[in-house]
Amino acid sequence: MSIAREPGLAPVAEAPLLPAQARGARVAGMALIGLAVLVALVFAPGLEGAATFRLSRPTDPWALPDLVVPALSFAWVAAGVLAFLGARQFLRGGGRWTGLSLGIGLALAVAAFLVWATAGKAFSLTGMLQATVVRAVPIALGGLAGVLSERVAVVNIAIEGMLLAGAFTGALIGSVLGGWSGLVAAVAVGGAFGFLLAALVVTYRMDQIIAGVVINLLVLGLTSYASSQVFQEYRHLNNAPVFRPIAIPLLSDLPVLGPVLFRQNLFVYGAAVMVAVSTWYLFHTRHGLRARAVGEHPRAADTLGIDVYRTRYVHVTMAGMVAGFGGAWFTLGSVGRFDEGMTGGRGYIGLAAMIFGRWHPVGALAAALVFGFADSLQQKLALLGTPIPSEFLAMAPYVATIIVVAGLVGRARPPAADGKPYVKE
Amino acid sequence: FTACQVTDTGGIDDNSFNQTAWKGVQDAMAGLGVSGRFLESQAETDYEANINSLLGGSCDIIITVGFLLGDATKAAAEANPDQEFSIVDYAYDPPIPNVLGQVYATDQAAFLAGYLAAGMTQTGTLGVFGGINIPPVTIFMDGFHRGAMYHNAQKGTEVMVLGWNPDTREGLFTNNFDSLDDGRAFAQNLYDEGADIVLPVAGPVGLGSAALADELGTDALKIIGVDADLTLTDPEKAHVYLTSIMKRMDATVKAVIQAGMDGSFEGGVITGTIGNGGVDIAPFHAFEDAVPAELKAELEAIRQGIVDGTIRVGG
Amino acid sequence: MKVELSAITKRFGPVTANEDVSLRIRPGQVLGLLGENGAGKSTLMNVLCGLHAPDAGEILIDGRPVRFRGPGDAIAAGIGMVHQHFMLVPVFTVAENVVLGVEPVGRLDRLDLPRARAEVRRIGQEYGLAVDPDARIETLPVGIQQRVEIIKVLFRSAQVLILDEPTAVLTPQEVEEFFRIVRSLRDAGKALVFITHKLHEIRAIADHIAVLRRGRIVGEADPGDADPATLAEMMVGRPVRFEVDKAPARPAAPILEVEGLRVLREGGAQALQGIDLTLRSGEILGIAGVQGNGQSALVEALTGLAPVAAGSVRFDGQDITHASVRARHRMGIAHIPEDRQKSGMIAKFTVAENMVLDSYYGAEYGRGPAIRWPDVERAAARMALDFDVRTPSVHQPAGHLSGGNQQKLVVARELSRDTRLVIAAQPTRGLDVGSIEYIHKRLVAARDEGDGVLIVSSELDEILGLSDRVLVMFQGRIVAAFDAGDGPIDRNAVGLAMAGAGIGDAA
Amino acid sequence: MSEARDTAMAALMARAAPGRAAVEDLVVVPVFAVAVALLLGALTMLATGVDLPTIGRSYVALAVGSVGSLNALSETLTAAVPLVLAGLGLALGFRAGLFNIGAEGQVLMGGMAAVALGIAWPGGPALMLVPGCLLAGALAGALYAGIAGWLRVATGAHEVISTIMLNLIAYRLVDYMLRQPFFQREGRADPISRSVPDAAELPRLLSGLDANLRVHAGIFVALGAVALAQWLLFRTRLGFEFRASGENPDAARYAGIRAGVVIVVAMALAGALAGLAGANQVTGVLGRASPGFSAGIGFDAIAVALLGRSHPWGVLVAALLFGALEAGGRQMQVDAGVSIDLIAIIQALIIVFIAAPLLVRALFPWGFSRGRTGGGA
Ligand SMILES: Nc1ncnc2c1ncn2[C@@H]1O[C@H](COP(=O)(O)OP(=O)(O)OP(=O)(O)O)[C@@H](O)[C@H]1O
Ligand SMILES: Nc1ncnc2c1ncn2[C@@H]1O[C@H](COP(=O)(O)OP(=O)(O)OP(=O)(O)O)[C@@H](O)[C@H]1O
Ligand SMILES: [Mg+2]
Ligand SMILES: [Mg+2]
Repeated sequence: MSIAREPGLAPVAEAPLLPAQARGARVAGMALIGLAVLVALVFAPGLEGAATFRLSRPTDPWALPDLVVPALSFAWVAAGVLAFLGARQFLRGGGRWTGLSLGIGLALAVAAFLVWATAGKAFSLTGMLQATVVRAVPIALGGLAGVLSERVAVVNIAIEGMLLAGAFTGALIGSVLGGWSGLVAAVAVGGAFGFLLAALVVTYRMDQIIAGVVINLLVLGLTSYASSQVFQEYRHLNNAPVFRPIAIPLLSDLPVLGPVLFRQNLFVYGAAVMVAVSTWYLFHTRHGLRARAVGEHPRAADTLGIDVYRTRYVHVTMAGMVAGFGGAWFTLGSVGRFDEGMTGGRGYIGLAAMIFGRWHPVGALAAALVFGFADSLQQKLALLGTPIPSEFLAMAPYVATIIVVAGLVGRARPPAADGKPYVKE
Repeated sequence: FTACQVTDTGGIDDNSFNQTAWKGVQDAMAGLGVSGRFLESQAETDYEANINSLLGGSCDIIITVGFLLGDATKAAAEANPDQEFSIVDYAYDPPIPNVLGQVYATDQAAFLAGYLAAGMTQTGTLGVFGGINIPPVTIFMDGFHRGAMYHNAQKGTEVMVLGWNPDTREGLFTNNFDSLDDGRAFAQNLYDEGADIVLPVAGPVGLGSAALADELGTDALKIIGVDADLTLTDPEKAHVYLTSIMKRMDATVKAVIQAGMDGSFEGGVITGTIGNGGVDIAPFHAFEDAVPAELKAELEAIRQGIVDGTIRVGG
Repeated sequence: MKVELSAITKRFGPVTANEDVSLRIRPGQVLGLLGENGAGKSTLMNVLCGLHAPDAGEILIDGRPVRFRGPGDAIAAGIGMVHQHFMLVPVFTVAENVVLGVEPVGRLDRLDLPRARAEVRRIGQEYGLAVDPDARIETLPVGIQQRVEIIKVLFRSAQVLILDEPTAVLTPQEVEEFFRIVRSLRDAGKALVFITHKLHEIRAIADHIAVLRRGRIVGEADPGDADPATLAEMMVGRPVRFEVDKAPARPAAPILEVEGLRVLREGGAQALQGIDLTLRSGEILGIAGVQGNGQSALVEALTGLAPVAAGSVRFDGQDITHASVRARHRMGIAHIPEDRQKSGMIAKFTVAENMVLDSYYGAEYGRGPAIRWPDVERAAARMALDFDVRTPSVHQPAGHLSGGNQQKLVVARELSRDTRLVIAAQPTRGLDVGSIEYIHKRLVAARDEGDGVLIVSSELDEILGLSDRVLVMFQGRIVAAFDAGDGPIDRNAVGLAMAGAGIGDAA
Repeated sequence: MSEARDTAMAALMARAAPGRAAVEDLVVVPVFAVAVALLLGALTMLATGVDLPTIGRSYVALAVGSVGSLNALSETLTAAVPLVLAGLGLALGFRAGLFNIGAEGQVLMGGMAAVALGIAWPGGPALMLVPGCLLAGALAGALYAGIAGWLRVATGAHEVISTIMLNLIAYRLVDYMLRQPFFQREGRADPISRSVPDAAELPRLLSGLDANLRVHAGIFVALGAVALAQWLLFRTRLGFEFRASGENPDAARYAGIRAGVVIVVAMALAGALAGLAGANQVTGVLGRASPGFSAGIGFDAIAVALLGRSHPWGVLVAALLFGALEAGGRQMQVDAGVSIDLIAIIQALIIVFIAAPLLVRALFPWGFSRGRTGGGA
């Protein structure tokens, strides 16, 4: 007897698409064609002149000339490419190209929109990118805090509260003892709230989402109470120094990249380092492996002698410290003083960045940058005087987040044990 | 005599009108010997309840702050005709006999500030942004813009004002009154586009802009404050404020309390103008020497013009 | 290394899982631990490997008492366990799983994966356990996953290996292969504990046998002088019948006709590559095959849970290829799902709610939008009595029932409806002989009432004992067919087909 | 035989009385929780330099302001009504396994729709306008929440993200709408809507006694919604489907319950209730819309739903507690000058202790029967 295989096992490429897949591909195709039509019919008509994007300040060592884009031609080219991508998607189905096509398509549409809005005018592209990075910092750090705790399967709704606690502590201690002390204290207090979250959910088995919501309420109450009871009377307790930008020699002189990446303050570099370190930690080290095991299959980790509870405590506390650092950005890295509720929901957006970034530090950073971009974009558009009401421009980052999450990410997979309490036998 | 204040949701320490009005009460406490207290509103649903809890004789005058309390104040005033009320930033038409509205011709002061800024800019570009696109905010932006344009017309300059287009009535708005970080980011945005003087019209948000100016240095960026003289209410950053567009709510509030004590209280409207000192620009403080004498003289002339009506700041 | 359990007692609240249990485990020997479900086998071994602390008694290693504060201590002492439910992280690679907890590291805590891979290969060669160290666990068949579990234990230089029901998921050929591994480990001087409730296996491999019932040791024996009937009686406490009692089938008209059925996995690969089969009313059709060869996809396609990419499914002549799950329920298709905990019931719902999980919408439970709970509860009580589901009350959360009773609950729910076709996936997995006997009887009864019955099981004995016809699935297609009408089916031939051989013989 | 069977049936169907443990969870834990939260609140005040007499005065004020007078009760109820409604919506979602953070946005949309109908139909009769405005609010909330439900079903976008974003979008939309001539009150320059016609307002129940008593007919809407939600969740097929999908989506799918339908319907219902809360605020309390009219109800409602353990009657009790704290907190500010932010701290602490019975047991072992410290899995 021999092991016979039927000749011509159907190769993967010819496999008929599942209806859902085919539909997804078609929807993506239609969306792209829709964008093409939008660009062609709404942006292109009556477009005149060129859009000027300033890349350098006159004071920069290597000044680049302005980037001048002929608006009408650009719009037509963009529409053409979009139509091509859409048609391809529609006819051939997508498979793994769907995401890429959609990504390119969205980027093109945004570029076309930007050129349309800027036609005949000018703005500083470098400034916009710099703002993108700056505004991404607290979101990226919030997202990273989310990654660290959800990788050990503790859902962290409390990021917002941890950011706020960090901001408050940074302002208070920073005012009294100076910036560095403020920073250390902010990290410590963030860590303390992380520890509290861990204690509530690990030791006292409180529902993870309730625990997070409650910590947010608690921190909001405590900081608002303290600031109205204390800061109002003692102003000098709410006047912290701000960490100034540090120009990295040579690199900071690069055109565009220099100001965007290498002329930033401690928090930007800190966020970059933390993302890099935690990526290394989670995916290349022994303790990272153990942490991920705890998030995926805590019982397995337990049977191998890994202390699930301790691992959760440690990582959620670390997450709190990262969020505390991110919170300090609001005060020590930006405006030097605390104001009630000043994090303004950035922690929740960080949570979104974490999911959008697929529970990966780099993903969370990328998502935060998308958000920061949409944010700085709307500010530029408001300056350029587009006919769009300012309220709608202000929605841009949120709408962008929804579109990206719906269109590009879809059903991302969280760590298998995420949100589930682990009960030792 | 007891004066009671109800804040809007901004809270008593908003570095803006609630705080300025409270300063008026405090001045009255110090100067007139009255006692005063305040109630903070957490949410709009609190307004009515807060006013109600002050009724019943414990307060001789109730001062409500902000146009958002307009409805609640009216309802309470009509239900309690013997209680004296005064509301900041709001006027009733027709007037209510027991409510005195306090409103301000802010654009007059903003006009001066616009002219000053146009005279001071090195880059030929000014920036302005607001909290939300609503008239109490945009009136500053309008006045500022017209003041700068007046400078252009008078002196042949080509100063640009970024962030507000008085024709389309669209511009740069943070859409909130509490994110200090937005204040910084929006000022940075304007600075990137060349502005070296920025007017943030968004309450405490402007403190974030001041932090940026502090960091960049006042050669690169100066800030114009709103509502109060920010060199006094934000002493830590006093050096970044070129001037402030003041709504002297403290003065009008104190005057209203005085009237209540004298028995001269009467319902209606008082309007703060340049003429009666209800609005003005603040002294230049740190920039006293930097502002050329010639410019100071021109500002004085414009002030006169506004008072006697030869210069119209309105649209 | 000699390990001794001395007078171990372990309680979970009111349940006493182990009482006064003493056992000796010797190097170079396989100790067979036998017992029905819930006898306390896993608990006892969990105590030994440090997962549970005993309430009384102690563990002695080479005569000295030890206390384990956690599994880490037991591992350090050389005790390793392959758990009944695999303890592998599905998204990790083989190498990562093997080293987890005792990772080789370089500088800065860096995980030394090359060394981990080399270790996996080395152990693989030494004991004949070849596995690709870079394969992700979730892509591996269970048989290979089990090897990974064993490598994991060996990597920790365990001297004592505990194997908790290791053969439940293997084909007969794989079991043979597995026994070879066990023997080579024994010959290498390891001490092994082999847990099972399958009598022939324990007699084939064990050097010594201990039987647990209700948490106590009820007897010990040598494989040579213990006959199956005695062992079974020791286990259950009463005489047991091994054969399924059934009359010859009287097949009628086809109830289920499947043609050219194709189903895709996520990512586009084909889980089913064109299945044709016909099932008649009044017969039991068994689908044999090693897990992961498309049986689950077949069941999902037949029950409407997975979309069909090509081909057709006809039920009683009617095309149901794209009918919804609910529509199929209404037509009289019953489905006993493979994993009762995950998809068969809702642990927090009461027994009553679970009993109507897929029939709550029926007119018998109320009109309009409302459900009449008293009617539901009465029906649930009736089903519980009819199917011997042991529960104190229908208001009890189903999660509190024992495993066997949970499965009986699912069977009761599915078979109590007006059924015409019963699809049963792994209907007796993990159950003891008593429960198995009962569920088999029920399935045969369904057949005798004229239902078509499709049974999918990786338990070959179950397939052979129950089925009137047997189809063997391999890599998404049917590779062999056997008919019990022609005389007893050759166990060996089925086993070979399951391994992919003998496709030429397919009928 | 049949008789034996009947007894067996009866035994199976009999209900056990709630055990001591259940009573402890329902009564002892909350009492401890409130007491400890108040104690910690006092410590917070001490830490910020408030003296003891003031602390005493503030707690007296808290009690008096929440239940101490007719006016206090009226304020408590007024504050509780929208929390009940929005909290019920969230509870329904939680039961169906959806973590909807979007109540705030749904409240806003519901309120705006109610105002819009009122403005559009100024002459309408009260019999039509009152239910009409409430219905419009519910519908708008349902549609707005439906977006998140639909996105989840069609694209897999996680509802936590989409509802957070929809909240932020709703704020801007309200800002924008209030600037449009249709909404904006004539003669007003600030973002405030026209008043809804009197006929559209929920009647105030006790205004005959005292014009300042704000409690309005919305409490009947809220009570009706509690009863309806209770019935829906535990007595109907739809509720069964919600709960099944929430507890075990896999088993629900195997049982033929369509997850997509459940998600969209549950989201829409949740949105309808939140929208009703918004409509209730504009027609019962404010009489108009303005940018901040939602007043964070949507976020407080999350806490209320969680505190009420996603159980309709629990939500009612939790909302009353929150309403009482809010009304009492106001009095605290008036009488003792203590910042109302303290109330937020006390609220959070109460939730901590109620949601973590193990913590309360650990702190006060003598309050409970022995031997149950293990808790459930
Ligand atoms: N963590 C636990 N909590 C409560 N009871 C438990 C726990 N683990 C096991 N038990 C109970 O202990 C008893 C013994 O269970 P155990 O798992 O050891 O049985 P087993 O012999 O391995 O059965 P099976 O053949 O089903 O694997 C059972 O009654 C079981 O319900
Ligand atoms: N988590 C739990 N909470 C309460 N009771 C439980 C729990 N788990 C198991 N039990 C009870 O413990 C008893 C033993 O359960 P177990 O699963 O061991 O039964 P079993 O002997 O294995 O039965 P079967 O052979 O049917 O699997 C049952 O009566 C069950 O109701
Ligand atoms: Mg069992
Ligand atoms: Mg077991």
